Parts: sequence; structure tokens; C-alpha cells
Amino acid sequence: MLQALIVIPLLSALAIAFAPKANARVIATMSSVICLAVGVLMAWQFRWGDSGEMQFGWSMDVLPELGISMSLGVDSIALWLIELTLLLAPICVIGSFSAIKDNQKTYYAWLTALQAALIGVFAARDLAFFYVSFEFTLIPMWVLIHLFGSTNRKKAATKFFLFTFTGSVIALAGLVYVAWFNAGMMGGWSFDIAELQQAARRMNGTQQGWVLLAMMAGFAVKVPLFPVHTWLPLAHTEAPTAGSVVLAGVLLKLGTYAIFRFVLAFVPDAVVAYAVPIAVLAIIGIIYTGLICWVQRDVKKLVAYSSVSHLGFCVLGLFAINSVGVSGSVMYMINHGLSTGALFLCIGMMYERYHTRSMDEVGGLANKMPVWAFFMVFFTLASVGLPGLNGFVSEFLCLLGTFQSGAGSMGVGGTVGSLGPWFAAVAGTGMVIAAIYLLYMVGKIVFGELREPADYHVHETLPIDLNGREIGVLVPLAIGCVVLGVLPTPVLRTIEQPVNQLVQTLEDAHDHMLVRGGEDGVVVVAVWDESEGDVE
Amino acid sequence: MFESMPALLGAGSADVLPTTVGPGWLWLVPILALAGCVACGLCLAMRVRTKAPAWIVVGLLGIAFVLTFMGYSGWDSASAQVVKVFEWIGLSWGDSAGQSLSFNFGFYMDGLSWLWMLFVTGLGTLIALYASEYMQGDKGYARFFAGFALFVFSMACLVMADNLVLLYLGWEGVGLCSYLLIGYFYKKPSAVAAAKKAFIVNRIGDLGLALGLFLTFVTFGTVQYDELFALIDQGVAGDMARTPLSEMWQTWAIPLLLMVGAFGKSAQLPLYVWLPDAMEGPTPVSALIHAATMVTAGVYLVARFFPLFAFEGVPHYALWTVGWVGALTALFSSTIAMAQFDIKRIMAYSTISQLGYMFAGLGVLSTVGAASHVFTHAFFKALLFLACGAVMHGFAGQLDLRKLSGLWSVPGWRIVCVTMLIGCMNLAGVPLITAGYWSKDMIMAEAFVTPGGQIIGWILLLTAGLTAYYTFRVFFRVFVGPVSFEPGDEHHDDEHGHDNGHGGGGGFHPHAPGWAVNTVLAVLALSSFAAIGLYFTDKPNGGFVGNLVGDSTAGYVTPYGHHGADDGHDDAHAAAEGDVRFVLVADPPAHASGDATGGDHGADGTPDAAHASSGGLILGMDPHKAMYYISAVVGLIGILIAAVLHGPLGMGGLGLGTRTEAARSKADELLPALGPVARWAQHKWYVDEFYDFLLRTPLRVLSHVFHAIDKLLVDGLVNGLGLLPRAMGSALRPSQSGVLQGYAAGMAGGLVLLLVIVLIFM
Amino acid sequence: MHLLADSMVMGQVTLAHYLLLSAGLFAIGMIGFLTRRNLIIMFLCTEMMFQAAGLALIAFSRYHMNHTGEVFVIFVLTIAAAEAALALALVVLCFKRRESLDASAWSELRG
Amino acid sequence: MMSLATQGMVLFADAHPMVEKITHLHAEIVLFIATVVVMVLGLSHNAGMRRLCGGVSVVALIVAGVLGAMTPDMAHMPMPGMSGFLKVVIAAVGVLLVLLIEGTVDRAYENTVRKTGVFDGLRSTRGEFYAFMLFSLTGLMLTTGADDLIWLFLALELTSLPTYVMVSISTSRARGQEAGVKYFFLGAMGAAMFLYGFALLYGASGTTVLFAPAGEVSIASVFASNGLGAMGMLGLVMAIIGVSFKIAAVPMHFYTADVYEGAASSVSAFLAFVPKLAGFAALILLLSTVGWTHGELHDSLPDAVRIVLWVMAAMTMTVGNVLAILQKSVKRMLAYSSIAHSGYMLVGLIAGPGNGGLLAGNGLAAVLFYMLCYGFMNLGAFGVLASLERAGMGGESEEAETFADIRGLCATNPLLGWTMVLCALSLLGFPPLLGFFGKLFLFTSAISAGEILLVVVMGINSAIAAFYYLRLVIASFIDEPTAESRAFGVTAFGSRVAASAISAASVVVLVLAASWLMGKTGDAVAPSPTQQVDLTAVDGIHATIAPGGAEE
Repeated sequence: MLQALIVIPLLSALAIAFAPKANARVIATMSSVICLAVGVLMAWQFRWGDSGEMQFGWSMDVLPELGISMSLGVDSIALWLIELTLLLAPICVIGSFSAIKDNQKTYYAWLTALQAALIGVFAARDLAFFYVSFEFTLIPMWVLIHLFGSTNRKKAATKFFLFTFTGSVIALAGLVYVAWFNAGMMGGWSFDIAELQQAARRMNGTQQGWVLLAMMAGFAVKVPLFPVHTWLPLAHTEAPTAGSVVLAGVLLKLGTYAIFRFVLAFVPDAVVAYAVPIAVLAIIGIIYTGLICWVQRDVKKLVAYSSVSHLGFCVLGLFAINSVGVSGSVMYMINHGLSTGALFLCIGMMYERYHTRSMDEVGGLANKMPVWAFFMVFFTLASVGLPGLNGFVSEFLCLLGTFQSGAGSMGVGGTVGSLGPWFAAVAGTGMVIAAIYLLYMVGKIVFGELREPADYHVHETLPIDLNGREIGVLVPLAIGCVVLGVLPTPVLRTIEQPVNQLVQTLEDAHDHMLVRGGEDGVVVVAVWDESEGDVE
Repeated sequence: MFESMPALLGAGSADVLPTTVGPGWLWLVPILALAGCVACGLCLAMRVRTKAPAWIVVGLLGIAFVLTFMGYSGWDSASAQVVKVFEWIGLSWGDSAGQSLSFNFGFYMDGLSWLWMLFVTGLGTLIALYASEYMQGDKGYARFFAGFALFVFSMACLVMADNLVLLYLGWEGVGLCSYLLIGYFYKKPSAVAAAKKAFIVNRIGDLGLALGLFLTFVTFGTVQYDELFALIDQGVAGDMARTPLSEMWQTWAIPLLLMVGAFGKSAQLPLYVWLPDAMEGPTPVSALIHAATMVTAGVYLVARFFPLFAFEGVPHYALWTVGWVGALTALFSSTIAMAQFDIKRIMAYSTISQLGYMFAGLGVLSTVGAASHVFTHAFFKALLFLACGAVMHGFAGQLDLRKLSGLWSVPGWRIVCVTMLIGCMNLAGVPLITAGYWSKDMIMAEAFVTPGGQIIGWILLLTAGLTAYYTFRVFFRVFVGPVSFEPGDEHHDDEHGHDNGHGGGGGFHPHAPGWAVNTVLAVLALSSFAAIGLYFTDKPNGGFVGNLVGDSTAGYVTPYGHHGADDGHDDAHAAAEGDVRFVLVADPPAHASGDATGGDHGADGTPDAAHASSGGLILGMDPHKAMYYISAVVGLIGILIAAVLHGPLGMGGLGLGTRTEAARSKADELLPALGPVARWAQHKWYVDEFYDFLLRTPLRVLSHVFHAIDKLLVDGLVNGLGLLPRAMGSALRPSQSGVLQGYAAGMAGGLVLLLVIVLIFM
Repeated sequence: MHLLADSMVMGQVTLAHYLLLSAGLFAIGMIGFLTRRNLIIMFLCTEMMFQAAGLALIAFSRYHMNHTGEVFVIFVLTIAAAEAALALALVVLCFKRRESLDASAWSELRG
Repeated sequence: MMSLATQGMVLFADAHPMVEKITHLHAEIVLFIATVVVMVLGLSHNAGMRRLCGGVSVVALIVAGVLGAMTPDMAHMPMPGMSGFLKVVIAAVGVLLVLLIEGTVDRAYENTVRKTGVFDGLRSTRGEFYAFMLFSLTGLMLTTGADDLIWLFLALELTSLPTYVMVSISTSRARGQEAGVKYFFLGAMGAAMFLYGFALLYGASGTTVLFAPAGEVSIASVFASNGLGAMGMLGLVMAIIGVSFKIAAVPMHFYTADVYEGAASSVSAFLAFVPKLAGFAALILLLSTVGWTHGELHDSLPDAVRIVLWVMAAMTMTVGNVLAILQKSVKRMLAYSSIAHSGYMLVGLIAGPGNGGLLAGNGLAAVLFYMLCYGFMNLGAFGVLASLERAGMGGESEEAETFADIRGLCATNPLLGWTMVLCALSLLGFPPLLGFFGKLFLFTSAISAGEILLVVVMGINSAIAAFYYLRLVIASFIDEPTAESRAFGVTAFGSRVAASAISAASVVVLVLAASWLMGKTGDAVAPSPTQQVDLTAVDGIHATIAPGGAEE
């Protein structure tokens, strides 16, 4: 199954490359739809009772000398993220029909290849294979931005590539270090994630601290976390619509997923020690980028910055190291993919008609495009975290988790952890700020008097308001937002098992720290102090 | 822990209502409203141009009201009915206490919920009916009703919720509907701005609520009302050690946080600023959301969590703040209302002011008074708004009281005028015959009997006078006197395409209200009288509302305190002639001699301790009695002043009034004497400007600064790092001069350097 | 053994002297290479460096009392000869094109 | 006289192993014979015969490769299998190089011959050119099996001297001569340095034998028993620095860009592989004399040597990369990147064979593997340049050189375009191409050796490298073709295109065989049985350094 999800898009990409131009979008659509069907089948066959186990396992030795294999398998969390990817894939493809006119073969081939890489990341059970997929996502994305982006695309694409590549090479060093450590213990090299996880946890505080820093150097860029976020607004603004959708929807989640899968699971001691500084960065990101959103003129940039702000909640939840926070983060990954992806689609649809994204030039579109306006407002509200829609559940859980973390002494609902009410309170202002900037955006482009660019003329093929195809790509996302907002529990219950397993180790690490006293903690913190500059 | 709950409940005091399983069909109530929303959405999508959406919504809300009433009738009043519909957010991470969270979509129906639900669905139906005419011909007809129905759904969730998170859903949901409906005329920048302001200010409050919720969860391990109130009833937190709440700071911190949320939603100082602007929305919205129902959610929240607000043994910071903020808000906003000319804004400020009364009532432990006032206020304020709306609608958006006069004499406007008069009388507290009088009295009297509450009482009394004045100022200027009007500038042809002939001054014919509007106004006017009747049914127990409140979480305080416990209740009953069942007074010693923290209530709040210990007598009378007279007098004085200053010349032969034209009255002559104060009041004491200066502008500047930092510093640093290799390359480039000897020198130099290194490390 | 003794008897001239000489030669060669512009002179300087090594080899050979060093030197000389042939061919080629033997004339490729 | 006779006896006594050595040299002998054949063929009046030079070289290389594969292990070497393995690699890459080099020289002259029908052997350089190439490859093969300083010196010179000529005659432009002059003179200086180093090594140990069977005197055994001493250390370091000219490591890197730019692309490809491999083989052998048996854990080089190499590695990567960023010429950029890649490989040398007996910790295997990867990807990149030509001044064709020249290559010539893209990405170390696995192998070995800082430097450098490799991808894949770039057409020499395409394919396909290849490199650097005993002695150490173990 998982192999199929990787192979089908890859073969389709090849087919697109060699098939006549007219077939490109057909093949791409078919491939993505077939994959989605496979995804549904997978969800059907998944043993939800053992959601913490890796299922659909498959493995092939690639480089036994280095212990590298191509191992696939998913637990429920990976499965959900795969489903998200699979859902977004046809939406991206179909959503691009009218926007992409030239060079279709290249476009759809890379878009399809990107899907394979993304699945690879989530399905990887082998660290090296994970890394390969993780890195490979860069190329298609880079090509998409570089070839199909808007005016400033070259700079954006290159910055995106270099930024993330730099980070991930350093992360690779950390990952290899873990593999080496494991080799020392086991007497043989292996990149098997489960095996490395066991080994990594036996590293001492200093080692874990370094590994955490190395990993975060790579993954924080991808998320992106506060000081290393500047590639994102640029990349988003310049990327084609589908690129932005995948970027916001899935690509950013690679970072948080990797933090979940590797940082949290591999180096729990260091996570406990570093939770506070990282959470501080996340909170700075929430507020700082939130405020920046408020002064944007470019609506796409605004949403891009808002992603940084939102993902701050996600990271915060992860470093709350309790089940509520971590579950909330996992939900956040899914939810943000739906709502922000949809926002980018909406903006893309506007852009196709007006060829501008500046809020100074367009506005009051509710007068002219009520259907579009409905979706725009709807997804904005999902993004604001309105209860009943998906964004609320995850944001709420992340904040509650943060609040609980370290509030163990305050009451029965508290847990171990290093954050606490103050963190939640400060991060909570992000909720207010989100309302400020998102309503500011909606107030500008959706409401108010109709404003159009001077040279506006009706699109050759597209109607004034959305057409059926466009509505068709937005509706599944809207349904997703509502369903996950009203009935998140089934999803939450399925991720309970893997999350709780992970949280258990983190809690043990926390207790362990306390037992050991400050000794190791001091070491780790000292390490952090020295290398603060390196985090960049 | 929770497993043992039933046992604890059984053994516990009788004050916490036992829970029974409520009727399963209760979920139909919110769902019907939601269905209305969906149906209107479909109408919108199918571009239905008829009045179908209105009838659908009126019908569904009507059914919802009937169902609510049926549910209420079937309620045994001795228990809280619990209905679980489905698990909304559920998660567990262990088997022991506090290791799971489960937020249901479920209902907790006690007296408080029933009370609110009754008037929410009832008024909802009526106002929908009104709107069916009022909004007629508007392009966004279906959109309006979709939002309207969604609001009722959200409000139902808020009120019926059996846990804080669902309440939060309703809380934000009503905020959303408020946002959507204020911004209903989305072309008007002022409407969009007002909508945004409302949502954002509310969000600030919501943050407090959310944090309160988190703290509640952390402390009790649950936010489910039945479990929560059972724990509070026992005075313990949710942990295994059963830590007494009196030893926990959370016991006073949680109410403080919840209070912030309540202030936001109920437009109290300092978060009231959004409500006047919210009048940008269509009038039915103002009536339902921004007068009758949504804004009382804050009162509901405080009443709901009253056991915690008034928990004995910890400082009552929150309760005290609620009382004071309420009183000050009441006074403050009525001063603004006095100086306004826009009648709808006047009503808005009066709403804020009346909400202040309710909070003051809560603060002085009169949950019954507060709830009663919510109830009566819902009717008469809706009435006032709808009447104002009818005027606005008829006069092309004219709301300036200087440009309208003598509607009494305009044909077709008599019902509006009469109902308006009834509304004004209620608001002004005309004695005996108005429900507003009785409910307001309850609060004021309670303030005087509560130790430390006297100043609040005086403030409220003063406000009552002011209220009477500005209310009748509106009435005397607009509805009676010489006939004179000029139409407003609202040429909303696309909204009201059918409007006939307005625009020109002379040829303007006011558009008199139709049957639906008149019916609704009449029904509301009658209801406000009926409310008196409800007040006098079972009067010893506080009337209808008092009964309901008594059978709710607001009806008791804590078994350990004196408030609300059976004995306390008896004392109070005896002392206060049984006006109110739950006079949450205590004998002064209870306050004064309480433990150190408990004593705060009395000691901090009252500068004049002697006054406090006097047992709260006014003029040597029991305050409850005295208030009947005092407030009546104060109200009448207010009306009298209004009549003198604004009443039309002669005025029914009483010879009070002096006004002969629409635009000017005697008050204008007196204003200069006040100096700039009148102008300040008219400019709403410049609070908006102050907030702009203090918060918005700095924040905006900060945002720009951050943006600059991001572009220059953070990104610059990154770009700089990116340039570093390039710079290094440029620096090294001269070494590649292309000259053979240069290269050789480099090689030789490198050799020497490396050999030196070797010599160092060898 | 007696060869070692012989070398001691040889008087003050010890291995160190030879090595110093060879190092000096090497240094002179290198400095010459760096300072002279004429290609032929520069080549001769490299030869000098080679021979410095050769001198060291012979000295060591003597010191260690085996002939490996000397054998090495023979090979070095051969290589040096080959290099000389190459060098002269190159120099001729260059001279043909530029009419100059100045090394700095060849700095078109740079950066 | 007496002593001389004794020495002679000893020499003759050694004759027997000398003869035995011949059995290890079959591949070199074949190549040498081919060299002679080619040289003669190049002088043939028959154009067809002249054209056979390439074919003969290819056949000879294939035969040499097969023979190389069959080379028996040299038991007395520290890594008995290395020579045999490298011979196969050399033969394989050599074949591609021959294919690439086709048509580099004599094109104008051959045209003239075709027109006039007159052939003058003195004016033809084809024979020499191929012969020199084969000479150089022979030298390279000899280097890999050197067990004596003299041999090593001769082999290195045999590798280098022909390349000087190749550079000079590869193009008729002045730049070729400039490149030749610089290369030769600086090369001679480098040679002098390592020769002096060799002399000191001899002086320190009294023998030129690098490795000998157990019980016999060799530099390695002397160093093992007596330590290096000051002279040995100086000699070793000078030798290392001198030899690093071959690998273009800082501070001996200056010539690289100028020479690669000046020479024809095919020759640049040759230079980027052959001398570099020779240099690394020599370094491995030289460092093996002291062995990676020092330091606290007995798994690293002597401190001074390690630090020198460390500085060189860090500097080499950085200097190469930062200078590469600035270039407009692809060739020059590839030259600087070649410097950077040497830096990466030096990391493997520092790491050494590792002490856990695990392949992933074996830096030497990583170096060999990386060299193999680099051979292919670099050849592909240069090959694309060599395959694109346009009519230049005076009827001579010009090869593509700048970024502008290859703009839109994927559109105008997909095969070459994608070759360039794949090779660039592989050079960047982008997964899942071959270069990534090469780099990963270096990472694992360096981390195993505890060189974490160096790994980070390497990581950052990889990122810097992305700056310019990405430009290569942008130029060929993203950018639209321009009139200028359209002027370039595919060369008439199909073998060049084939060589590039095969390289690009290898970059992808060899990933599948990466495991097998890594295994082979592991075998190649597997220690001889005698040394294995030494290693087992320190086998337990890994357990103690495993930090988890240390914790408990």
C-alpha cells in the first residue's frame, strides 16, 4: 500500500514527462485520485486498535553496510498526515487547471513527484529514507516556485532551498550521530527509527543536547520557528497557488512531524531541558509574526506570516510534553493544512482574476464574488480558531497543554513539564492578535466598497465568481474543517496511543531530571548557552 | 475519583442540585436553530428572493421555543437535567483522575439555563418575525436570517452547555454572529470596522475566559458542570488529596479570569467600547444580540459560577470587582447616553448601563436581582430597540433626535409610540407598573443591605435618575411635540429596494411600519407587563425568576459559607420580608468576623466601616422597603427633568415642557453652564481615542517596527549569513591573481604555516 | 659499522651539516622560484630544490649506511631530466607565442 | 667495497619478491604496452588507424581493469586489497575519460589532412596524447600499489608529467599554454616538496620501504617501534603537503582553477580525477606508515598530523566553496568545487579506518567510495561542457564554458541538460543521488571518529555549495535558452555525449549498487591480517567510548 503511494506518483510523474502535453493534467489528476483511493483503503484496513504500532510495514535493504533500508510503515499519526497529503494532492492538481497554462508537463510532473516525496517522509521507518524523502521534497518545490512563481520567484526559490538545505544538512549530522551512537551500542549500523530511538534515549544529557540542537537547526527552519522563518513569507508569496497549498499544507508539517518523531522521541532529556527556550521562541514567533501580519499589504504574505504564527502554537504544544499538548499539535498539523491550504487556494482564485494580491488594489470582493467571499470568510474563521471549526480544537488543546505543563503542583489537571500558565497566557494573546490580523484582512479584501485594479478585465475563461471546479476543490476542505471541528474525538482517540507512548517517555525523562537534580540539567543548559548562536 | 461522585453527591448537602437525565430531544432546540441557518444558507446558494428564509427561521425558532417551554414544563425544578448528545473533544492519557479530558456536546439544564433559554428562543422568534418585515427587500435577506439562526444556535449552546468548553463554543459563536451581523452592511466601512472591533474586543475577554477554563481544568480535572459543582459544593479540588478550595489561590483566581470574559461579552468597563459601535448592524440584531441576549451572557457566566465567585474562605476579589465595575459602568455609560443624539446609540449606552446594574447586582450577591433584571431588560430593551428600528426604517435611517419630532401625530405611528413609551417607562423605572422598576429595585436594595455595598447602592441610585432622564429625553423629543422630521441619508436602495419615495426632503413620506413590526412591538410591550405578573407569582421566593435562579448553581453559594445555605436563607428571608428567596446577605458579622481573607469583602470595599455595621438601613428603614420609595422618587425626578428640558411646550396641559421645535430644547441653553463637560460626554469621554492612543496606535507602531525588524534585522541577518560566503570568496579572490609567483608564494607560505603548526603540536 | 666510524672521523662535517646545506639549497631554490620572473631561471630553481632533496638523500644514505638513498637519487635525477625536457619544450612553446620568458606575462587566467 | 657488495646481496636477495611484484602489475603492463601501441598508431598515415587510438585505449583499459580485478592481494600492505580495487575503478573511469577525450587534439590538423591528403607525423599529436593519458593512468595504478618511497615517487611523477603535456596541447589557445606553464611549474615545486619530505622520511627511518612483511624493516615498522621523531614528523608532513598538490588541497590549490579553466574540458575532467586519486592513494599509504593508532582511543593519527590535516580539510572545503560561488565560468566553478570535494575527502582521511570494525566508521573506505562517486559526477559535469561546442574564432570550435552558455540546456538538449542537472545535484550531495551517499558515508565515518565539529563544517560547506550547484541547475533547467546559448550545438564526437550520459546514469543507477560498492571499498581497505591483530587489541575500546556505556 505505502509502496504504491510512493510508486504511483513517481511513475505518473515520469509518464507526464514523456506523455503528450495535453495529457499532463489528466494523468496528474488520475494519479492523485487513485492515490487518494488507496489512502481511503488504507484507512479502512488500518488496525485502529493498535494505532501506536507501525502498520503496513514493508522493508527492503538498500545499504546494509550503513544499515540503511527502505522501510515503510505508519502509525496513526503518520497515517493521518498521509491522508492529509492525499487529500490535498488532487485539490492542488485540480485547483491549478486554470492557473497553469505554459509548461504544464513540467508543472504536473513535479507536483506529482512532490507528492511521492511527502508520502515518503511520513511513511519512512528508516531514518535515512526519511532524510532522503525530506530533502527530496525540496527539489520539486523549488522547481515549482522557480518556474511558476510570480515576479520575485528566483530569489524566493533560492532562499527557500538554501535555507532549508542548510538546516537539514546540520540535522543530518545530528541524525548520523545518533546512528553512530547506536552502532556503538549494538555493534552494527542501523538507521531503523525504532532502534535508534531506543539508543538515542540512552545518550547522556550533553549528547542529547547537541543532537537536539542539530536536529532543531534543520527542523526549526522547516517549521519555521521564529528566528529562521524569513524564507517562508517570501516563498509563499512567490509560489504558485498549488505550491503554497502544499507548502503550507504539508511541507511545513514535515518540520513539526520531524520534531515529534525525532526530537521528542529521540532525546527526551534534552527536550525537557530545552523546552523553555524553544517554547519562548515559539511564543515570540506567535506574537511577533502575528503583529507583522497586521501591517502586510500583500494578502498572501499575510497568510504566510500567519502560518509562522500558527505553527508557533504547534511547536508550543509539542514542547508542553503532555498528551494534551502533543495531541493538540498533531491535530494542528492536520487542521492548519486544511484551513491555511484552503486560504491559499482562495487567494489564488482571486489572484487569477485580478493579478494582484495587494489589499490596496482589491477590496470589497463580497460585492462581486459572494461565493468566493463565503469561502474566504469561512476559512479565515477556521484559521482564527473559531470553536466548531477545526482550528479551535488544536489551538485549544495546544494552549491547554501548555497551561497544564508544569502545573502539576496546581491541581489534578496539571502535568509535568516546564511551561505553565504564564506561557499559555502570553501565547494566548496570539489568539487575539490572530483575530486582529485575519479580520483586518477580511475587512479589507472581502468587505467594504468594491475596489478593483484599474486594468481589471474579466478573465478569459473564468467567470466573475467561482466556477464549479473551484467550488469543488474548496468544498472538501470546508467539509474537513467542519468535521474536524465538530467531531475531532475520533481522530484524537486514534492518535492517543502513539502520543501517550511518547509522552510517557518524556515524563519519565522529566522525572529522571528531577531525580538527578540539577547536575545534568546544568550541563545541558550550559551547552545551550554556548551554542546559542549556532541554533541559527 | 469521579466514580465515587454519586456517593458524594448523595451524602453531600442539599444545596447542589442533584442531576437527572433530561429529555433526549432537548438537542432539537439548538439543532433547529442550526437547521434554520443551514436552510437559509441553501436559500442563499439557490438565490431565493422570496421571504422564505424568514418564515423558515421564524417557524423553526417558534418550534424551538415551544420545545423549550415543553422542556421547562417537564422539569421538576429539584434537579439539574443532564443530557449528553455526543463527545465533542475527548482524550485520555491514563486511568487515574485528571488524566483524561472529555468535553461533551451536552446540556445542563437548571433554572438558570431554562430562564435564559426561554427568553432567548422566545425573543428570537419575535424578533425574527419583526425582521421578516424589517429586512424585506434586502439583498442579503437570506444571509441575515442565516446569521440570525446561527446566533440562536450559538446562544443555545452557550446557555445549555454542560461544560465550560461548549460554553466557550457558544461564547465565541455568538461573537462570530455578532461580527457577521454587525458587519451585515459590509459595504459600509464603519460597519466593517465596528464588526471587527466587536470581535476583537470580545476576543480579549475570551482570552480571559479561556485561561479561566484552563485553570479550572487544572484545578478540578474537569470542566463538566455536574462534576465541577459537586466538587465546589464539597469545597475541594479535584485531586486525590481533596485539597480544600479555601487553601487554594485558584479559588479566587478562576473567577477573576472568568470575569474578564464576562466583561468582554457584556460590555463592561473597560471592554465596553465595542457595543455602541455595534449599532451599525441592522436593528433587529441590535435588539436581539446587543440588547436582549448575547450581552447578558456575561451575567449568565458569573451567575453560573457564582458558587466559586462567592466561595467562602477566600478573598472575593472577583465578586467585588464585578460589583464595582458594574456600578461604575452603569454610571459612566449613562453619562454618555445623556449627551448623545443618536437614539440607537443612546439605547446602546443604556444597555451598557443596565448591564452594569446586573453586574452590580451580582457583585452585591443578588443573583436573583441580576437575573430578574436580565429577564425584564430583555423585553423592554428589545422593545425599545425595535421601536427605534421602526423609526429608523421609516425615516430612511434617521436616528438623530434633533431631526425627528412628534411622531405621535404622524399617521401609522401610534403603536410604535405607545410601545416606545412603555419601553421608556420600564427603562426609567416608573414605579409599580413597570417590570424594570421591580427588578432594578431588587439590585439596589441588595446593594444597601450588603456590607460594603452602600456606595454601589448610591451610585446605582444616581444612575437610576440619570437613566430616567435620558430615556425620556428621547421620548419627549422624538415621539411627542411638534411634527417635524427630516429623512436620513440612507439611500440604501439596494437594501430596501421597495422603499417608496425617500431621499428628497419635502417629498418624503415616512414609511410606517407594517403588521409584523406592530405585532411584535405590541407583544413585547405586553410581555413587559406580563413580566410584572411573573414577578409577583410566588413572590416570597423571588418570583418566577427567583424560583428559577434558586434552582440553579446561582442559587446557593457554598455549604461552608453562610450564603445561600438553608439557615442563611431563612435568616435572609426573615430579614427581608421574603422579597427574595436567596438574599445572599449574611448577617454582618459573617463578613466582618470571617477569616482574614473573607473579611476583605467588608473591610476593603467599605471605607465607612460604621456604615457597614449599621446593618444597611436607609432612612431608618429596611432597604428593601425603603427602596420602593426612594427609587420611585428618583426615577420620577429624572422624568420630570426630562419633561422640563425636552418636553414639548404645554405637553398635554401639564405645562411642563418648553420645546417648540425639533432641533432645540431648553437643555441646549443650560449646556454652556457645564463648560466642556457636556462636550466631553458627547464625545464619549474620548475613551475610543484614549484606547487608540494607548493601545491600538502603539501596537500598530510596534507591528511596523517588527515588520521592519523582520525585514532588516532577522532577514538581514540571514541574508548576511548568505552573503558571508560570498564576502569570503571576494576576500580570497585576490589570492587567485593568476600570477605564477603569487601562487608559488601562497604554496610556500602555506607550507611554512603548516610546518609551524606541526612544530607547535609535536 | 666502520663506515659510521669513518664518517665520524671525517672530521667536523656531520650529517647535520649536509642537512643544513640541503635545507639551504631547498630554501634558495624556493626563494629563487618566488623572486625570479624568468621561466628558465624558475625552472632551474625547481631543479635546485630537487637537488636539495637529492643531497639530503645521499647524506642519509651515507648516514644509514645503505644505498637506497643513492638509488633514489638516481631516479630523482632521471625524473629531473624528464622534467627538464618538458620544461624546455613548454618554455619554447610559450616563447613562440608571447616572445617573452616573463612568467608574469601569463596571467590571463585568474579569479 | 665490502659494504657495497653486501648491499648488492641484499638487493639480489630482494630480487625474488621483486619478481613476485610483477604479478601485481599485470594491469600496468598491459597499459604500458597499449601506450606504446597507441603512440605508434598515432603516427600511422592511415586515418582509420589513427582513429583506432581511442579504441585501443579503451580495450587496454578494459583488459587492465579485468586484470586489476584479479590482482592478488599484497599481503604486506596495510590494505592489501586497495590496489586491486582502485585499478578497477581507474579502468572504469578511465574508459569514460577516453571516450570523453576523443577529438580533443588534432581536429584542425585532421581536417587539413583530409583536405590535402598529406600527413606529417611531426605535426600530429594524437598518438602522444593518448599515450600520455595511458601513461598517466598507468602511473595512477602504480601509485595505488606503491610499497616503497621510490616507487611512490616515480609513480606520482608518472601520473603527473604526462598531464602537464596534456594540458598544454589540449587546446591551441594561449590559455592552454598558460595553464600548462602554471601547472608544470607549480607541480614541480610541489614535487620538490614531497620529494624533500620523502628524503626526510628516509632519513628518519633508514629505509625507503613503506611496508614490508612482518619481521622486515620498513618505514611503518620503524615508526611503529621507534615513533616518528622530529625528522619523521617533518618529513611526513612535508610529504603530505607536497602530495596535496595532486588533490588540490589548501594551500596547494592555487593552480586548480586556472589550469582547469585553461585546459580543454575533457582534460579538466581528467585532472579532476586522475591526479586526485593518485594523491589520495599516496596520502593513504603515507598516513598508513604512522597508522591511525594514536590518540586516547588509539584510533586517530598523531596529533600534529591530525591537526595539520584538520586545518587543511576545513580550509580546503571553505576556500573551494566560497571561491566557487563567485565564478561565471562553469569550468572554473567546477575547479573550485573540486577543491572543496578534496576537503570533504580529507575528512575521511582524518577519520581513518575506525576502530569498531564497522564499515560505516571506516573513513578510508568512505574516501574511496567518495572518490568513485566524484569520478562519475564530476566527469558528467565536465562532459556536458565538452559535448557542447560552437564555431569560434578561426574555424576552431569553442567549448561551452560559462553559465550563460548552458542556459536552457534541458530545453535545447534534454539529454545533456538532465545530465548536467543530475550531476550538479549529485555533486551537491542531494539525496537520493550517489553523491549523497558518498557524503553520508563520510559523515558516518567522521562522526565515528568523533570529528563532529568537522562534520558540522562540512555540513555548512555543503550548504554553501548549494549556492553554486543550484546555479548550475537553474542555468540548465530553469532558465530559458538564449541566442547565445543556442549557438552551442552538440559536438560531433558522440562518445563524449555517451561518456557524460553514462556518468549521469551512473549517478542514479549506482545508488542501487551503492551497498555493493561500499562493501567493496570496505574490502579494499580491510587491514592485512597482521594488522588486524593489532586492531582487535583495541576492539574493546568502542564499548567504553560508547557514551551510553560510559554513563552507566
